[in-house]
Amino acid sequence: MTVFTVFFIIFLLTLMVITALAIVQTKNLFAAAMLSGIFSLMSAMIFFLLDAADVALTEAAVGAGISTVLFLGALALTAENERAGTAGRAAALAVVTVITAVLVYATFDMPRLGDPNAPAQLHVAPWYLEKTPEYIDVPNVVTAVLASFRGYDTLGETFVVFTAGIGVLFLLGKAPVGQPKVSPAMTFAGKTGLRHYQIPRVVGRLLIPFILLFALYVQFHGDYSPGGGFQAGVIVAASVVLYALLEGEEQARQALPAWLLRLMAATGPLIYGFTGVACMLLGGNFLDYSVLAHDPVHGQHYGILVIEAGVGVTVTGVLISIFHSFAARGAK
Amino acid sequence: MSVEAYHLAVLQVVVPLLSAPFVVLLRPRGLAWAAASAASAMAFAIAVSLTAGVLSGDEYRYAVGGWAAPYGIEIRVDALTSLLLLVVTGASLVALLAGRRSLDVDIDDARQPLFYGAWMLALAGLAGIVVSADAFNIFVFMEVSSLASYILIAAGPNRRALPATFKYLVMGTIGATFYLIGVGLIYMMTGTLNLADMAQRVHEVADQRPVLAAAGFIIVGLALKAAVFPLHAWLPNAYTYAPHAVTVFLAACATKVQIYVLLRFDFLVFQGNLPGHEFQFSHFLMPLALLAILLASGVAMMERNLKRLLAYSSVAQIGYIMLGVSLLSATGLSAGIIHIFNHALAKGALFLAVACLGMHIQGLRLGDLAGAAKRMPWTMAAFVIAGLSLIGIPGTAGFVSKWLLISAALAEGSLGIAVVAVVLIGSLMAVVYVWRVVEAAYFQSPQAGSPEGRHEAPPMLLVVTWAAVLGNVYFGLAPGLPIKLSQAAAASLLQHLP
Amino acid sequence: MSPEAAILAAILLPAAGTLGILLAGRFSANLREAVTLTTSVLLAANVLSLLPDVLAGARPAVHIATLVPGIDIAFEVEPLGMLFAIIASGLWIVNSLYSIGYMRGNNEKHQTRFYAFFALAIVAAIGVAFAANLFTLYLFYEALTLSTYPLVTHKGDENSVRSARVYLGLLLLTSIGLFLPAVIWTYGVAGTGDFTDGGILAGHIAGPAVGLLLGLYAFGIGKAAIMPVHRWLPAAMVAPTPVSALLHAVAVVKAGVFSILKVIFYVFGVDFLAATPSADWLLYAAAFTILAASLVALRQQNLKRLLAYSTCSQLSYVVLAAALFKPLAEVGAVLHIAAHAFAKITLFFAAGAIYTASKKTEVHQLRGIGRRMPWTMAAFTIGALSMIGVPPTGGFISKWYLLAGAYEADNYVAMATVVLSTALNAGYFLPIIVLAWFAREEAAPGSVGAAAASGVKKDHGEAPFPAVLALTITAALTIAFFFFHQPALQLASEISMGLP
Amino acid sequence: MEILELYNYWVFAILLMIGFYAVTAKLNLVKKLIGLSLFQSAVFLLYISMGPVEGGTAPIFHADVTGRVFSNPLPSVLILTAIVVGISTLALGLAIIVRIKEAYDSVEENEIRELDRQ
Amino acid sequence: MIYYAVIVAILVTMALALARALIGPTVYDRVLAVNMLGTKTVLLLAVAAFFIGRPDFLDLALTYALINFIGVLAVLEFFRVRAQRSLAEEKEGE
Amino acid sequence: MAMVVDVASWVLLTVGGFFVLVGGIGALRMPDLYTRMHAASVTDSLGAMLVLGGLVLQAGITLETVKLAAILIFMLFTSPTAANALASAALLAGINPGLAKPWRQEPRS
Repeated sequence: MTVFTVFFIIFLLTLMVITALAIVQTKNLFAAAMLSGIFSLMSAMIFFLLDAADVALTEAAVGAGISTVLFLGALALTAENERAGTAGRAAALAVVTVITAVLVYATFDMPRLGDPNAPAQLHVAPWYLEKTPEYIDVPNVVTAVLASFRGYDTLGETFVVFTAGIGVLFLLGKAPVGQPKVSPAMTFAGKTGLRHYQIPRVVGRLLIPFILLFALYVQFHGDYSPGGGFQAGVIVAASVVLYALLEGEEQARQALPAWLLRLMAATGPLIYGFTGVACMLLGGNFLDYSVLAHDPVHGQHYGILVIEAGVGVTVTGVLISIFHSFAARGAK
Repeated sequence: MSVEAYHLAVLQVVVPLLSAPFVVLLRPRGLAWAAASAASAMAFAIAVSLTAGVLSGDEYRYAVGGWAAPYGIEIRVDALTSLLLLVVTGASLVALLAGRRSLDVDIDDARQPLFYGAWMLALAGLAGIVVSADAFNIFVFMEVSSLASYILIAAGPNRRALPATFKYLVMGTIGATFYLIGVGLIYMMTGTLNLADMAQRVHEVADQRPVLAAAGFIIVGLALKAAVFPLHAWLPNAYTYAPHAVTVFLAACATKVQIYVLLRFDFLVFQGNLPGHEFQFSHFLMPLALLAILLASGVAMMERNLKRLLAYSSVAQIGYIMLGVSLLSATGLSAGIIHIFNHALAKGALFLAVACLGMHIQGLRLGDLAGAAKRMPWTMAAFVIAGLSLIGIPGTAGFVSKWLLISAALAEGSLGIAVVAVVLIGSLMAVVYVWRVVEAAYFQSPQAGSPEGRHEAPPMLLVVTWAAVLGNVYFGLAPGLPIKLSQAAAASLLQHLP
Repeated sequence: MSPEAAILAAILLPAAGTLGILLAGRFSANLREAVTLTTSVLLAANVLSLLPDVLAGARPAVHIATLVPGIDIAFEVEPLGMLFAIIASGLWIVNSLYSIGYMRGNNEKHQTRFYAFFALAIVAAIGVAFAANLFTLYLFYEALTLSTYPLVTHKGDENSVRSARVYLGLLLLTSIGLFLPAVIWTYGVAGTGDFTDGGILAGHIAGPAVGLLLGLYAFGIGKAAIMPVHRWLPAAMVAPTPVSALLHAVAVVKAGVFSILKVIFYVFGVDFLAATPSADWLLYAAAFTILAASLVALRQQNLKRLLAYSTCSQLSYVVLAAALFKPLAEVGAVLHIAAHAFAKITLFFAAGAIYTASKKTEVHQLRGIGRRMPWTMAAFTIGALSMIGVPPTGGFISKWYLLAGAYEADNYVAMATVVLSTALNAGYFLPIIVLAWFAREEAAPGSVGAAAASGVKKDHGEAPFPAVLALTITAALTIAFFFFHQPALQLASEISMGLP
Repeated sequence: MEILELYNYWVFAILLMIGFYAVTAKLNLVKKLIGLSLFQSAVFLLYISMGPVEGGTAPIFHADVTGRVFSNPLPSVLILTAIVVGISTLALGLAIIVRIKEAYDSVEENEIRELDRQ
Repeated sequence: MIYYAVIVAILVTMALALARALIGPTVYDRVLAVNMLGTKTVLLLAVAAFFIGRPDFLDLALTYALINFIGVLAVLEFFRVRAQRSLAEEKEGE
Repeated sequence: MAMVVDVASWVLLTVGGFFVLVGGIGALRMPDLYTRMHAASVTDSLGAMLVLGGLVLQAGITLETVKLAAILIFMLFTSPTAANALASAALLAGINPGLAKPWRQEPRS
């Protein structure tokens, strides 16, 4: 956290603010989607510099990969340009100024960036850094806290993803009423896909296996380096999106049929949940992995491994089924 | 005496949570509903046994993952928690049992497993919020329940359900993010996320400004989620266009859980530590509550659509709860808390009656209800009794909370008189908007086209509606349980005040 | 049958009666009528069985449930409650008899619903009579309002719905708006709401607050029809006559006045009120109501509305007597409840009989009706005389004690009011009697067309036999009360003796 | 120099308000959702800027970083969950917008309100 | 110390690319800008990993390289569809 | 010896940085889409090779070098493909390169 890094961050923060203003100003929704991709790219960079590698990886994967694809999927089915302008501008600005005043008023007493004896650094954080090698013995403390110390949060997070999955399936499951307003020609990843783009198909076919391999690496290497179930899931989903783009949505459907995706989306959270229940059956509290094996530390390793797998399966299943719902919506 | 490793506390959340993926995988017709009802019944049984435990004096504390309090996430069940759990699981069970036929109409078979899965997630989310004693964990489960509620509401038959859900999604997310900012600011100043731990460490903080800002953000965020008066814009449309069974479930408990979080946060963490915060809290919330009662009831009186009328009445009733809470006295707080229970009963029964009406009458405008009493006598009788409970006629649950609220207000001296006046005007307005419906149903002659003869709602729906109505009367005459729980809760929340 | 069991029976019997009527109604009208009559007779017997104990000074009580420590549902029979219960249950028998005749005579629809809600209203009335504390009183007071609402809207036409809206709106407005805060204020201040001799508020509350609390009670109990909250009474006249007869002459309005007496005797305490100057306004409000209502009654053409306003003024007699805070006046008040009940129910029966027989409702149509309906008009005359307070009728007794009480309190305003209102009573009753007996039926052709147009039957005989029978019984009771008012007097003196 | 330390929080405030303005003032539903995701990513910035410690490094133990001061892992954990919540809400919101487009053939709030009023 | 120059260079390039993204008359300019920013981020991540002394964080750069490629292709597919649709509408127009 | 490696990597990095910068300026100043793409993508590959080469020198023979190599290979594959796909999409969309126009109509002075 040298002085140069501080300048580095301030420069990037300024770029972010400019991008944010541009996003709100631009009328073309596609441009807004692309700019929000850039926005999350820069925030990933900043998180990386603020010593939050896991978050940077997640933000990069989600920001550039999934949210861009989601926005494009939605824009393909709805209008691309913003027709209406703004309404109630004065009221919104008034509220905005009030809240900003409150926030700035509060910032003056906040601890400085990187101040070692800020309260946040003193109470719970050092305990985690100190006790992780002893109890869980996993190099990546963030994964340890995420999976074991606050495993209950991550269980909730997995179910949030699961809810989003069944939500999109529920909303876009029903065939559109009457004549679909979306003309079939507007398919997002139509039957043809980028078929007649020869070069991207060749490169794509070459790369997809590596991407999947890398995803598995991120999944099971989460204990040692930034990574984990969620990031791996996103990368797998991104590779399937690439496959669908290149080979066309139908082939992607045959590769991973809808029922399999629904099964994955459902079994992921069950894997996570039943690991917790298994801990209860073996005498520990819910999600207390130390009872899973004779030696508590091994138990923690098994526990973390299994629940990360659960998260990975859930995220993969959910994201791909979401993508298929959006893509199929256009094709019908 | 707190029983550490008593698994019931965490099972309360885990059972509905893990039942959701199962329900989603159940293909055959009707099985999804059956599994959901079974899981909901189990959750209700757990809630009842937890309440029994709490009544016999012990308070459950459960460290999830085996890690002690400030480091791991802790689950805590005390009097206030068990009251809320009863309301949440009870409402879900009743709505599910009653709603089978009406939901079959709204949702096609292929998507029913998804719908019931979302229902179980909403139940699990709400239960998760209520039992959790960790600030960030509350946020996670708040999101689980909110996302699931968006799905449930978007399942409404009418196309207007979609914009209503979108508005709810946007405002709900802003509320949750405000709450997240508040928790972030507190974490920045105290270094912990556990509520009890936070309560001890807040007054050690040298500079109070961020903590005050955090209090502001949390109160506004939760007020937005709980549809407290000025921030209630999403509630009327969301409840009106959601399927009937969903309205029964959400109207009874969704906003109440957010009020619960507001109470737990403000009374435990902020009021003890920030000097004079309790006055800020009551001076900020009481006028809003009074306005809520007057304006929302006023709008309800003018409203033509039956469900929107009851939705606005919910906003007014939330005003009563906040009024009771902002009186800052033991009786006031217990009045507010018990009204959470009583309003869930009254409003649940009313919306169940609306569900019965919905089965045979197209459109729920007052004009369509003309002569409904001749065709559906039992349903309208249930509606009248539930309406009386909403008004607060003695012998019904609503009266008990009105009684406690007025006696708490009277103890406040001169200010109390104004509060009592508003409460009574509110009840009289309730008389008007309930009686408008009764007169339409009983005395106006049905339009020409409507079919003759008597055909009641499906038996299961009617039986559950009448069970809810009799529950209203029972807790009106023998409110021992809720009163005991609410007084214990009020005592525990007010430990810090002199 | 122990007194406690008797009290419970008194409450449960009419409730069982309601269910019985509903079931019987499915089979046949006669069975339903039989069930009504038997229930009313059993209830009256049950209530009377309690009389000896109460006269002996015992106060049987039974405790039902405790909502919150300090607030519970409990019953206790004390002399005032006893008297009111006897009147209500006794006259229920006569009224059932009468309504059989009336309903059959006018072949009204939904009779089962009518009798069922009637019995329910009696349950509420008995509940009010035997209430042991303010909360139970309030509980049954509201139940009475709600159970009589369907009776008022019995016809279901637009006119009855609109007036029922006034009826319910005003009663709920006053009960929720004023009575409930008063009750809660009392519980808050005195810590309990139980009715105890000598009152519970003494020492807990002083100065203007007493007047304010008394005001909340006086105007909160809308059923006592003190101006300006009396408007629901004329509006309720749209109901069928048996309803107006029992409810608005006996049960509903009497419950209102009865509650006010209970509040004055057992919550404030008579001597506590006598001592505080801020409570004197009640007397003037009552006096004003008496005079104003009588003046309005003078100009009424519709017979039932005339009787309604007369009830308004008569009720305020009781309130006036109570507001004198003197033992003798208390006795007068209690007796007046009984006397007015018998007289007014007779008058309403007569009005109903006239309507059944001849569909006549306006005073000017009653020319020479005496010859056609001798029994009805005789009873009407007796009732009217009792209202005025002429010696052979019960009315005289209560007015006598009233005047004695006023004299004892040497309150000239009260005495003047009583005398003046007696004159006014005479003013609006005597012309009817003269018109009915001495005027000749108009032979002029003009009126025939008008009369025929309004469905008025020219050559009609007496009303149906059960109605006439009920009429004569109540008329006899009015006269009998003059001679055998001993038990009532003892009950009344028991109440006032109870007060120091 | 000390002012620059607080720059993170001010950018948080500015981004928060840009997002809030977009959500409240813009009529296009997709633009509202973009504003909402901006609003949420501002909060991520608030949490993460609590994390780093002067001279500390990422809390992942590695051979050549033993013995150094480590930054706080907790904000990272919380924000990992918050990102997931953000993307889930976004996905659900977009699905609702697609359904609204099919039901109303418009994604502008004022037009939808107009269509509902008839 | 040796990374200052390259980091500043990449940052300035990113600023320029952002300017192009904002100005970008046609949509394809924006796509180009995004692609540029993507590749520059990969480089910046790699250099920053070495700069803050944690070379084991290169996975981040690798992930980003993959995701960026997919993002750009998704955008291009979106435009191919849009172009096809405008062609189809013109045919219907005649 | 370490000094030489550092100096060499610094040189590589700075030259790489220079080329990246040139690409950036080119993207901004070029008149037409295709020329901008040319500027950006060409310098992109060269800049990446130089910068990553500099980093390889810094990392020496460790796992990082393998990762750097993987990144380099991957970038060499994807960015030209992306540029190609972008160009063909733009052509399909009807943006034709401004061949006809001379570079700049300078008034003959």
